[in-house]
Amino acid sequence: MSDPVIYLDHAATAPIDPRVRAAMDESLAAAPGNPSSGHPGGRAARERIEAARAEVAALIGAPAAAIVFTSGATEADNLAILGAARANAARGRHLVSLRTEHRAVLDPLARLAREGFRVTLLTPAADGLIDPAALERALEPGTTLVSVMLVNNEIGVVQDLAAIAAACRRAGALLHVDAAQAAGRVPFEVGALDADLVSLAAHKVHGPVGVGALYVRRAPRPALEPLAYGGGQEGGLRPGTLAAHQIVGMGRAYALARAALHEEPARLAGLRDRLWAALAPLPDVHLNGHPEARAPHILSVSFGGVDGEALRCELPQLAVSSGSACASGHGEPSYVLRALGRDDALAQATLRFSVGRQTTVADVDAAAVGVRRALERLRALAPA
Amino acid sequence: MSDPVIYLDHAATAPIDPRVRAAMDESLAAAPGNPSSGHPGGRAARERIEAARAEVAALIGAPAAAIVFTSGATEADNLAILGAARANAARGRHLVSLRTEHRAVLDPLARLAREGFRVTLLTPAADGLIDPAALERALEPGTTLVSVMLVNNEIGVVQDLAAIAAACRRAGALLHVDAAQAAGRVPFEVGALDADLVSLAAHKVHGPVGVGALYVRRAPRPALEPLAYGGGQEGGLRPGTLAAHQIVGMGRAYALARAALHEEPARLAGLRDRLWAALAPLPDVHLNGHPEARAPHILSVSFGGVDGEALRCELPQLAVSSGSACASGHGEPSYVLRALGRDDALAQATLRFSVGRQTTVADVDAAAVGVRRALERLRALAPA
Amino acid sequence: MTGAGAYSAEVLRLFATTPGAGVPVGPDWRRGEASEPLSATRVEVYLRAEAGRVADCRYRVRGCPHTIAALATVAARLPGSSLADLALDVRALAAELGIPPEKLGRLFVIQDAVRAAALQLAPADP
Amino acid sequence: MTGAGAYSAEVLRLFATTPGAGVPVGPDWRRGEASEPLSATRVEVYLRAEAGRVADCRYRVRGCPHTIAALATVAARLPGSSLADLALDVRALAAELGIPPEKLGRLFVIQDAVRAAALQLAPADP
Ligand SMILES: Cc1ncc(COP(=O)(O)O)c(C=O)c1O
Ligand SMILES: Cc1ncc(COP(=O)(O)O)c(C=O)c1O
Repeated sequence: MSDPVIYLDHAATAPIDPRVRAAMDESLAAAPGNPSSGHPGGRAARERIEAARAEVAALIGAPAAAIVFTSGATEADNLAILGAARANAARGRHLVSLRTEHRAVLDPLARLAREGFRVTLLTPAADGLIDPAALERALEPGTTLVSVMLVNNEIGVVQDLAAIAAACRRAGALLHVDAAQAAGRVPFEVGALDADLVSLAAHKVHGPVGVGALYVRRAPRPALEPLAYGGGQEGGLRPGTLAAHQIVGMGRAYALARAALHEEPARLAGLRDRLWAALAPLPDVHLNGHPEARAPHILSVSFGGVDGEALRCELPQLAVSSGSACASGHGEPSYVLRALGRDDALAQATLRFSVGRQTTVADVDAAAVGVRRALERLRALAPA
Repeated sequence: MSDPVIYLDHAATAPIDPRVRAAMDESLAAAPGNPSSGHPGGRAARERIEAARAEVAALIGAPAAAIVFTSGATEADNLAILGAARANAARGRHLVSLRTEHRAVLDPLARLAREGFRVTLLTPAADGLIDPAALERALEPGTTLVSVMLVNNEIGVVQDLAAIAAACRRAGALLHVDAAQAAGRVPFEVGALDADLVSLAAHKVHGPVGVGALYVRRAPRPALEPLAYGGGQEGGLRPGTLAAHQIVGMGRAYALARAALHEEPARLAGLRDRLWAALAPLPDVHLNGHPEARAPHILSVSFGGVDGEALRCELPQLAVSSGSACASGHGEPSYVLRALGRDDALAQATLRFSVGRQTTVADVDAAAVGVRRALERLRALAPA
Repeated sequence: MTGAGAYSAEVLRLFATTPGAGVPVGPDWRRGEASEPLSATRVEVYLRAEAGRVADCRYRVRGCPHTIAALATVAARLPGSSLADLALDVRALAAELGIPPEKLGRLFVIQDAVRAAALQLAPADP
Repeated sequence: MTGAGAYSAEVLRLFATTPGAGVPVGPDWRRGEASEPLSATRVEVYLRAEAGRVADCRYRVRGCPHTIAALATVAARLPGSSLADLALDVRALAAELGIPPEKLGRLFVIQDAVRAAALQLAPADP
């Protein structure tokens, strides 16, 4: 741990960009004012917020008025799912999603199941992709909401949302897309996506933790029940004094991501492919997820014949996530990998490498060397 | 507006303390890591969060484990009110609060009324104080939750929560206290307060906007239903990646407030009293709220014979709040002042002056001079 | 909670200078007033006429900056108007000064006060 | 998602150095093994005995750092123990190395492998 850490955990949180940090600090240092106040400080805060709203909207091709700021993607997911399901309960009480969604989607769905909704969770193919035809077959007249993420946070696969959206339209169901891992990594426009609700996070793309947004389509506008009440901010959908510095940070992060959208994803994909090229020749190494339909920044690999925890412990200089659990012991192998059919031992010995703006070729090369050495030692230690 | 602004709107938001800002920036600049991650950056973020939790807890005499971080007092109020009412619905469906509470309390109560709860809103006396005996008479066997704020955000009165808590105990009702305006201004300990749930905000005491906390008593622990689901953070009560820099900011702000708790409130009260001493002799000027039972930082004054909007427009160098509305026109006189019996015209011509750490004697003196001149001009312009 | 920023520069100028404000002295002036209790707006208009036309206008007012600016504008423009035809174009005035629709009622208070004063000058139709 | 920080310095040292690891050569060694499918833990223990006591111990292991450290500790301490009385105090070991209760099962895997090897050396009670 005295070695410098190689940070390959951008899908967990991407280090804040110094320019974002500077913009936030500037906002914090500005003349004080609650954005709801009429005096100059308040108005200035409001203006900064509206400028940031426009920048967030621009990255996904949305009108600024369609952006509702939240405290993160978790809240955006909950607002979308709890909000749309409850507000449309008179129309139907059936919801459809995937077993491989993020907890911030699955847990509100589980909550709705306890409220009497019927929830169908589909299992994607072993490559992580859901067949849109299979999804369409799951839709019923009473299906009010479908939630499918654009980029899976563990394995990086990109779903065919155009086909899924078309199926939702035909069935008259709302479509929610968790794009927390997609924004700034995979170019998309809400118009083409044809989604009603899209969740966004700032910190996955070098913005601050603690701020996100929900895109809410304007026309037709999906009915949504707020999670909380009071104050009337964000069109009544999300009350509470708006955190100007946080929103400014998200705006700046999204503006930077947009400016780099034509080179950075390709660069990240290059790093990811280079890393995989170095790991693939090693014995008993398995790529998780579809080999092509994937976001540029995530590479999930399972390693046969070793314990996952030991593997990570052998790599203290490498900040990565694992498909599994932890020294505290109550970890279970990743539910995502299990849903895709990985056996427990392999699921448990999985590393998710995720690259970002500061990642260099030297970083991924060093990571590959480290992993190779760790595998060699641990495999030598293991019974034949 | 070319004059420097005299900021007397700390009850809306208190300018961030430079030391808080520095601590936040330091946290943002630290090695990256999702606090849920096991690598060193993640662990460091978790440690910073736990240190801040201890500091927040210390200000109110709570154990650190009783603090649940939220995105602000609005969310804390909603989690407390929606959460406790829904989780205890089997025990009863009657809730009690005051007409003079913040919207972040009244609006979730209104929501619960739509869900079939019965909500009793009591009207305090004209001085803003609720008679604990009157409150006790409103409690019924089915009353599960009482919500009374410690310091009123518009007029600054401090309720007799010891007596209110005792009444709640006798009736077996949970007590929620919105202490967003109280923390750091009025010394209190949750033990003595004997409340089950206490809402806190960072930005009212020179911390960042967008972070707050709910104190949840440990024993007995009130049942609470979360507002959102996923991720399991904060004991399952509040999911989402924890925003370390925001929480660090709140921790630092609370530590600073605690360090100054024995002098700063008295200094603020001195400023408030000096301002009132300068305004009180002017004709047709009315103090809102009880003259003694009040927080040190808030002074609410109604001015007869002038239009409130014109008064504020005449005072562009003064950043204050008003008991009323705005140039956009759909403002209504403050519901708090109306509940206390102020007529519309007076309620509409009300200024809330609120002082803070940077406020000086020169500030309040200049404010008093400005108000006097403005009153003179506008009253001279008005029909006899 | 809205301060000066919600007003146009022209409204702010008129609010700050209130040209024509005051109570005139002299026998020829006639007074009209009107009010709107909800917003506690009160408008007092003084008119002087010459040859069936408004010769001069003064006023006092308790009201919001928009109301004050609108009244100052009306007072400056009335001279020369025929007493027989004193209709204010309230909507045009609101548009000119950026007065939000919710406040149109306050402009009708101005109109009422002007009419009340004019009535004193030209008591009845011929 | 937990890395090295959750382990004590002693666990990390044993994990990094694995004293006593390896497959011994020689006719006197006996092998025992045990495994636990859920965590895919596998432990292979080699024992050599002299005069009814453990003379030496070697091992191979696939397991988490706690398991590896515990096994290295056991291997270092076994020599001298009577084959007739090879009970490991699993709980004491867990406490010593800071191994969480959820992982106690893995220590029993070690115990089982040691016993299996010991059985080969002292086939039956007299
Ligand atoms: C796909 C996805 N959705 C939602 C979230 C939740 O984001 P946050 O915890 O910042 O609210 C994450 C990140 O953890 C994610 O990867
Ligand atoms: C008494 C009280 N409660 C709750 C709040 C809500 O705080 P926030 O908007 O920061 O969530 C405020 C401040 O606006 C307040 O003064």
